[in-house]
Amino acid sequence: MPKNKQLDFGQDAALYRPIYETGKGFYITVCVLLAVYLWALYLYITQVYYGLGVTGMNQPITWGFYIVNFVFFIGISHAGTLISAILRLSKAEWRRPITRMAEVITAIVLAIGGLHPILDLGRPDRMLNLLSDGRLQSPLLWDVTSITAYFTASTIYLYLPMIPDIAKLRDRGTKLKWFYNFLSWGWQGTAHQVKVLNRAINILMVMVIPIAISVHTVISYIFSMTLQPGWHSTIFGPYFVVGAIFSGIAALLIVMIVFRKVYHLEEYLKEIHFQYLSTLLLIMSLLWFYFTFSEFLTGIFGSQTHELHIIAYKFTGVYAPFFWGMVICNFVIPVIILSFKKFKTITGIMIVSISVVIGMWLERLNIVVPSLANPRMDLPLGIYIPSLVEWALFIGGIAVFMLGFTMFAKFFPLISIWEIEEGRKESIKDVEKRLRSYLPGKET
Amino acid sequence: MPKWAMVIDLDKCTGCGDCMAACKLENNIAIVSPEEANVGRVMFWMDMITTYEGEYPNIKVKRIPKPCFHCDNPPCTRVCPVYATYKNDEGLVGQIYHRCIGCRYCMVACPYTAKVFNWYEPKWPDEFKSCLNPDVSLRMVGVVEKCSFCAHRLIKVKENADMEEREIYDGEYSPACGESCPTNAIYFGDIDNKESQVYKLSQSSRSYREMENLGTEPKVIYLSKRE
Amino acid sequence: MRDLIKKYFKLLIISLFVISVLIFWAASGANPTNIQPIAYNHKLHIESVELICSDCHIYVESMPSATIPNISICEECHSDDPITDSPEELKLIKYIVEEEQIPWQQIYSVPDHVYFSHRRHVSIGELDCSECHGHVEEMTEPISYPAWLPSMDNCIACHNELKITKDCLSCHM
Amino acid sequence: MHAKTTYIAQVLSISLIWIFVIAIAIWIINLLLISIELKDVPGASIGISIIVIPVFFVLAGILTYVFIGLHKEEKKIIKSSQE
Amino acid sequence: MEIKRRDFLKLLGGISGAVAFSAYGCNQIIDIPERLIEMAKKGAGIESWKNTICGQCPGGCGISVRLIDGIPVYIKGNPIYPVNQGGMCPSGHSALEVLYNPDRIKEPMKRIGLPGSGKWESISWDEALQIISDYMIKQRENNKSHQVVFIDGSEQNSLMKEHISHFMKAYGSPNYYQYPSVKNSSVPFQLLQGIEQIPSYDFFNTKYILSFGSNFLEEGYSPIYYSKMYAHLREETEARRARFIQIDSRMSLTAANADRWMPIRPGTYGALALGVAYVLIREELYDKQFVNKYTFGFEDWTDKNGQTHLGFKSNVLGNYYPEQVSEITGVQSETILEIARELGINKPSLVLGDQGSADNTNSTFSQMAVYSLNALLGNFNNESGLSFTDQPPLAELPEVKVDKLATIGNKQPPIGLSQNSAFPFTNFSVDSFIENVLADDPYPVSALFLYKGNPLFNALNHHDFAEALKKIPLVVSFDSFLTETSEYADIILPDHTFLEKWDEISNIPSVGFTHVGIQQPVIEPLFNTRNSAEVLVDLGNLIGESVSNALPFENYEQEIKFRVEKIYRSGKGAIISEGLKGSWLEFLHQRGWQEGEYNSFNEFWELLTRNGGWWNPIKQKKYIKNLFKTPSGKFEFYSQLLKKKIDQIVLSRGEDTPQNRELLINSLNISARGDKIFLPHHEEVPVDEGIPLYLTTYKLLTNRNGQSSNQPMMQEMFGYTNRKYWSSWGEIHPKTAAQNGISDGDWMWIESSVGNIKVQAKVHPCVMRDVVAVPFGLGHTSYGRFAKGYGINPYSIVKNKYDVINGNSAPQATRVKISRAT
Repeated sequence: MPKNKQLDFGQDAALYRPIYETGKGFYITVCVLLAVYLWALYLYITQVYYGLGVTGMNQPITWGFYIVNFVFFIGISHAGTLISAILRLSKAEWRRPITRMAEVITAIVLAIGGLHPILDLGRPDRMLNLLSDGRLQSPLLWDVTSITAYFTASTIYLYLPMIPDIAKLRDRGTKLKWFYNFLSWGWQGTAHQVKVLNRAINILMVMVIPIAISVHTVISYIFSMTLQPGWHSTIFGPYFVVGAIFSGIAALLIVMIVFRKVYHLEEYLKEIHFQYLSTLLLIMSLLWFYFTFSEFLTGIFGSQTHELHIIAYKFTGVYAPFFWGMVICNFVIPVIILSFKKFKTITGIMIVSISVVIGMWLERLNIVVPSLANPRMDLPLGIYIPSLVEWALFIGGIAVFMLGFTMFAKFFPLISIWEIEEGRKESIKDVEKRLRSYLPGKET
Repeated sequence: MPKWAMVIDLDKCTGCGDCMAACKLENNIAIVSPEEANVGRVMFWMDMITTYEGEYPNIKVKRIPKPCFHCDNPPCTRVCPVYATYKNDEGLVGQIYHRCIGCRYCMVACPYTAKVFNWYEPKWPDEFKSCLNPDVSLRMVGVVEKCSFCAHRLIKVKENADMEEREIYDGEYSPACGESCPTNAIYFGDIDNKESQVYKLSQSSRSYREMENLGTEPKVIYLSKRE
Repeated sequence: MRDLIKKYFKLLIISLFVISVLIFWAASGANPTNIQPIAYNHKLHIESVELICSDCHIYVESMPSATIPNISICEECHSDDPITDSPEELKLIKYIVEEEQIPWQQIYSVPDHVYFSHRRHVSIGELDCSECHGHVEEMTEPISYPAWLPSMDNCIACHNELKITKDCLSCHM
Repeated sequence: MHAKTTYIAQVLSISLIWIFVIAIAIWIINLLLISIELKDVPGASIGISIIVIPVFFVLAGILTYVFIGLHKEEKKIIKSSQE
Repeated sequence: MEIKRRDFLKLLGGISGAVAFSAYGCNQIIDIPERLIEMAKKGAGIESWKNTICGQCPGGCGISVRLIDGIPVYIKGNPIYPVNQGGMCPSGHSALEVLYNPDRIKEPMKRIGLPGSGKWESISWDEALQIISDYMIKQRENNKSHQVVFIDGSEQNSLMKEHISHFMKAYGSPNYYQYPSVKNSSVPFQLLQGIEQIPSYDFFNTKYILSFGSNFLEEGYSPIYYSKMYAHLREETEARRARFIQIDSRMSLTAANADRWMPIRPGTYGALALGVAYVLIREELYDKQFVNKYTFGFEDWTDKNGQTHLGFKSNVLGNYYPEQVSEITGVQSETILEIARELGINKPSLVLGDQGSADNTNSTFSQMAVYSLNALLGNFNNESGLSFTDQPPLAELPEVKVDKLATIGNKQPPIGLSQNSAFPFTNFSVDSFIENVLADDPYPVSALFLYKGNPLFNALNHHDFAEALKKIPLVVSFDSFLTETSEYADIILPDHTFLEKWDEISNIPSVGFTHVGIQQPVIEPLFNTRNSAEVLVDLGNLIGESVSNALPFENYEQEIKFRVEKIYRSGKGAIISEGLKGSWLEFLHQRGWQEGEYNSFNEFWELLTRNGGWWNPIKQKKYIKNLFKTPSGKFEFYSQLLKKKIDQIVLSRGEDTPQNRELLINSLNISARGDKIFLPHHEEVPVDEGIPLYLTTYKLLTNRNGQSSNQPMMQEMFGYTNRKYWSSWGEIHPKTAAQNGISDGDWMWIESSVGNIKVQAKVHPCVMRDVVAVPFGLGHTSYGRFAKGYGINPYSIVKNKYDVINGNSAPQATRVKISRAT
């Protein structure tokens, strides 16, 4: 692309610019991420070739990083669709610049997370057995179906609100016209089209929320349907959902802060967005703590030997650093930083978000490994030291996410342009009208 | 339908480990490399658990042979996504290696840690290949395996009985571990048959099952005076 | 660049097609070639000599494996002197003289992890050999491909039909 | 001509969604049949299929609805512009 | 050119796919292992079983080998063989790994490098035998036939023993030894009862068993036999359940199965036994009738010369009151009182002593002390469990006609005999043997034959032994594997494994009935190996008629037939009528042991080889008064045999003066003086002062004597109780560990005055406080790929100490200190 030629982007130039102008930074990022991805791919191929022996798993710790990351990534995916659907549904006007990013995170992370059980398979070549001889009795198949449904729904939910923006790109006509033409489905912006689209989005909004909640509930069922101490608990469904939304918001905040900086979106992502979202984060943090507290309280009061073993293992045993690290990351840091206005800056929020993401990953680790490391029989404690392959695939997963996000930002606007425009044109009137309807007295 | 069950008399059992060896040899269980074995990837279908009770010097040590318990209400079969582990009509919990996709969910679900996994392709020196048991298939990398109560022996016993047009008599079908136990501490038979030794022993006041509170209803019954 | 792709695209399509045809040709039993060392004539032995299956496949009623006859079974009738003027018999005589086993190719086989018992099917189940092996008594050529594929689907189909156990552990070990 | 190619491609992609959804439905029904045959807790399977299959159909339906809705309007516009 | 489908497929899919494809007709390109194809080619998969005797340890269990189309695939216990009755130990179970072991010696080999360098060259049998026989002929002609030494490490009571001794006798050498040897171990029993036989213990009637370190479930002569015995203690019926107390310094397998485990300081078993005797005598719980009638030296007595001698009673009452014993042993005096009373009240009872109490410098006296408790309790009558088995009615091999050259050789003193009169009751101790070889005293050793076993690995002083081996001009090893010892051989003549050869194994020590087992080949020899027995015959033929005439049999099988024909003619045994009780008898009835009906020797032989052996559960009636072969004809608390021997030695050295006597006693390292020497007493174990911990070693059932180290299965199972695989460990008490800053799983140094080893610590609640226990069996520096370099051999830091009387090694007599390795 010729550099000297300045394109006219009009009013929302900051939103168009990243699509049409490609800097050195982009190529470097893509190359680095691609390299990481290829490295991870290579190590995965060695795993397929030699067997799962290349990982650090053993008996009794038969599930390790892959399942941890599976739960973690799926959790992050709740950022999106769920938040954007709730915000849309509640007609929160400040949602407009946020929803797109949230939805993108969902779609990409879900794809990555959904592949993790395959990484975990000892015989990936026999994957098709799932299709031909699956058993719907197994929670693993519930996962397969619910994740597929969620993935389908969230992709549609990402795509449909993007149609007007794609049409805008198509109409500019400078880049990949056929591509945008294909995707824009003949959008002309007529009243009928808007009506059709809005209606579809409204239905999807309502559908996506239960699907999303079901996904993480079902993932928690993988654990709670077994008899393992520390897993066999009814609280796990909501606990996982809360954790998922919690980590999802944190991930969304990180992405927002990063791309605000990189793409200079300060105009669009204002302090107020971060304030609102971080308040939500604080609430989720407290909620998370409440759930964790209940979980362990019932465990301790139940006084079942094996349950207590595992709690002791987490509180004071080998996993104490991870456990207390999790509490600090998920509860102490968010509460301290977000409770004080002084700390509640963009930097502060960034720190909190990162700590929450790490904390939630630790939480998954704390759920999966200690229960397995303490077998019920009088066997020695299991020791789990993840191998290079497992780390590589974890880092590779993150790299793929970043790559996916970067590539998305290259082709589509990260902030919904038409929704911003719509906001400018109609919302003020709308909101005023709506407000009046809430207020006591007769509407005028 | 018979319901096969095992009774292990812990008072008689010395913990000599012969059941472990018999099992490994009968079922072609792979020997993993020393490094692997010491990080917890060793494969014993019949494992030995050591427990200590009491304070020095009045310590009681008990070694408990632990095969797969072939639960009547198995937690492992419920979670298998592909029907690779299942409970059959005779109460045997089978593991079909060629169906297994290696998700290890059943290992996670088993409260008794009875299953093992082929982390690498099992290998034998060529010379040892000739002493593999031809009745039992070799497992491949990435599948879960476990004690089968030597179900391959059952096939043969049934066939013999059918050839002679009779029922299987008590004690005719016994897994390798029970057959060669030096103290005859392992009994095997049909627990639904009130005449069988296993049934009689299971009614003993000494009998107990591991973790009965879980509701898994194991079909391996231990006899112990100490419990 | 574009031309090159266009040019080679056609080539690629054609070669893919050719390869798949070759694979089909190789994999299908449509063109059976004789893979047995001696062109054994089942029909002749069954009709003229009045042998029955278990005369040569001696363990068919008593063992899991029916076994392919080894040279000592042939020797019971054949000796150094040819009985017929068939050139195939001369081949057999050569094996007899050199005291070598005939390298028969096994046609029917089940994989390692499957237990199949002739005794169970023939003696207990009282199945006729032809159920699986086809009409051997009409075969003049040696068998080079199975009349009935011993695949799991085929096994299950028959077990379903006859209401025999479908318990995995009764075959898989 | 160009528009037509695009249109065909779009129709194809929509039908792919339907193929996908129908395939999932068939798969789930297949699993259901297996579980009934093996008496392997068919209840769970029935429960799941009752929920999942409609969800997928609704999703595909929404997509198709939008597609048709948008294209009808586009044709109208093209027609009106031609007139 | 016609492209065949299979050729094409080979190109397409690689060899394996193609093989499967072509061999299986159509669409089965799934993973068919080559094994199956091989099997299909092999044949019908016809199963057969062959009975033989296990050769993995001296236990002599009967085994059934499962053969598929003639190929052994599995070993199980022979259910009708009376010793093990179908039971097996892990090592025997996996013995096919010995047969098929990739590291077997496949043909005769000649060393071309320095001793121990591991450089070998294959030679033919003829060549090898020629070299050896030439050398032997030369030696014989030069009247040096006695310089040829034969060490048999098989530990087995087999025909091979007779065979070799016949060969050696005919050749003209007195130097045939078994090492380790039952003969040495039976010295304490010989001193007390006059017969050189290990008693067998029958648990059927007993109500109370007190075991002084006897690890009979793991280290006994026949662990599986005793496992069966043990099972009878724990039968369902309440009356059967005898109480069983194990005294041991660590929780051995036997201790783990005892009703009570009593930790004791190593090397003080004798003191404890005498402490128990004290209580029995003081509280008059002993069998007075028996003691009065059938024992000698209980009370003080006067000899012919009118000299008064100390009796057992006064010795015990004077020196072993419980508080004192408690101080020596670390066992509380209340506990001593308790067990002594239990022992005295619950009759019939049994007192066992072996391993723990036998592996020390004072073992003879300890064993005497332990065994004398049996006499105090009167356990020698017929109802109790102590008995001595009869010899089986096997034919003796024909008398050797010794020629002139051989007579000269045979007259020479044995080289295994100590030159300084140590170990007076044996003619062989590995210690004195090494010493003599190194000193060329009384004559140099010019050739050493080693049959099986691995004495170098088992001996405490490896280095000296290796030096001795290097010094001997011709070392010939008859073995199936390249052991540490055979690394020093000049020529290795590969033997069959026990699954490929004939042998006859009779009367396993301590098994309670007469029996003969037939070891027979279950498969044709896999390699170019030969049965050592027949190799000896071949050697004899090459050496000359006088030697070859000593073994006038067509082959070894004929020799066995010759032996057992006498059994046939004796008409005894094989049919059970009495001597067995309850379920055992029923068990054997069920399995048709008594079906042995035969009309001719051929039928007898056929049945014998089919069933695996012969036995005679009926003992000859013995009367107690005829039982003891001591000078007094009684059980001797005061061992006149020992006294006589010592008098003899003193006289042979010169005049019988107190000084000379003192010198001798001193040189024997006996600290007791006067009459106490000849009475069971506690000898202090000489230890290094200032070193805090005792090192004890023990053997596991999975790998007795380190022999099973080349079986990968046994390597994996080596530490199954501690979940340590293919490696050694050191068991220490949690408090000892804490004192030394060691936690479970840490590496630690164990250091003695000889050297140090590094092992992983296993903090174990059931070890004596000041004991480090390291298993013996690993730490091979040779012996094949599965053995070499795994674990550690604790004997490498054990001091070179021997029992003063019987010459057995004392691996428990070393003190060590431990420290954390970083």
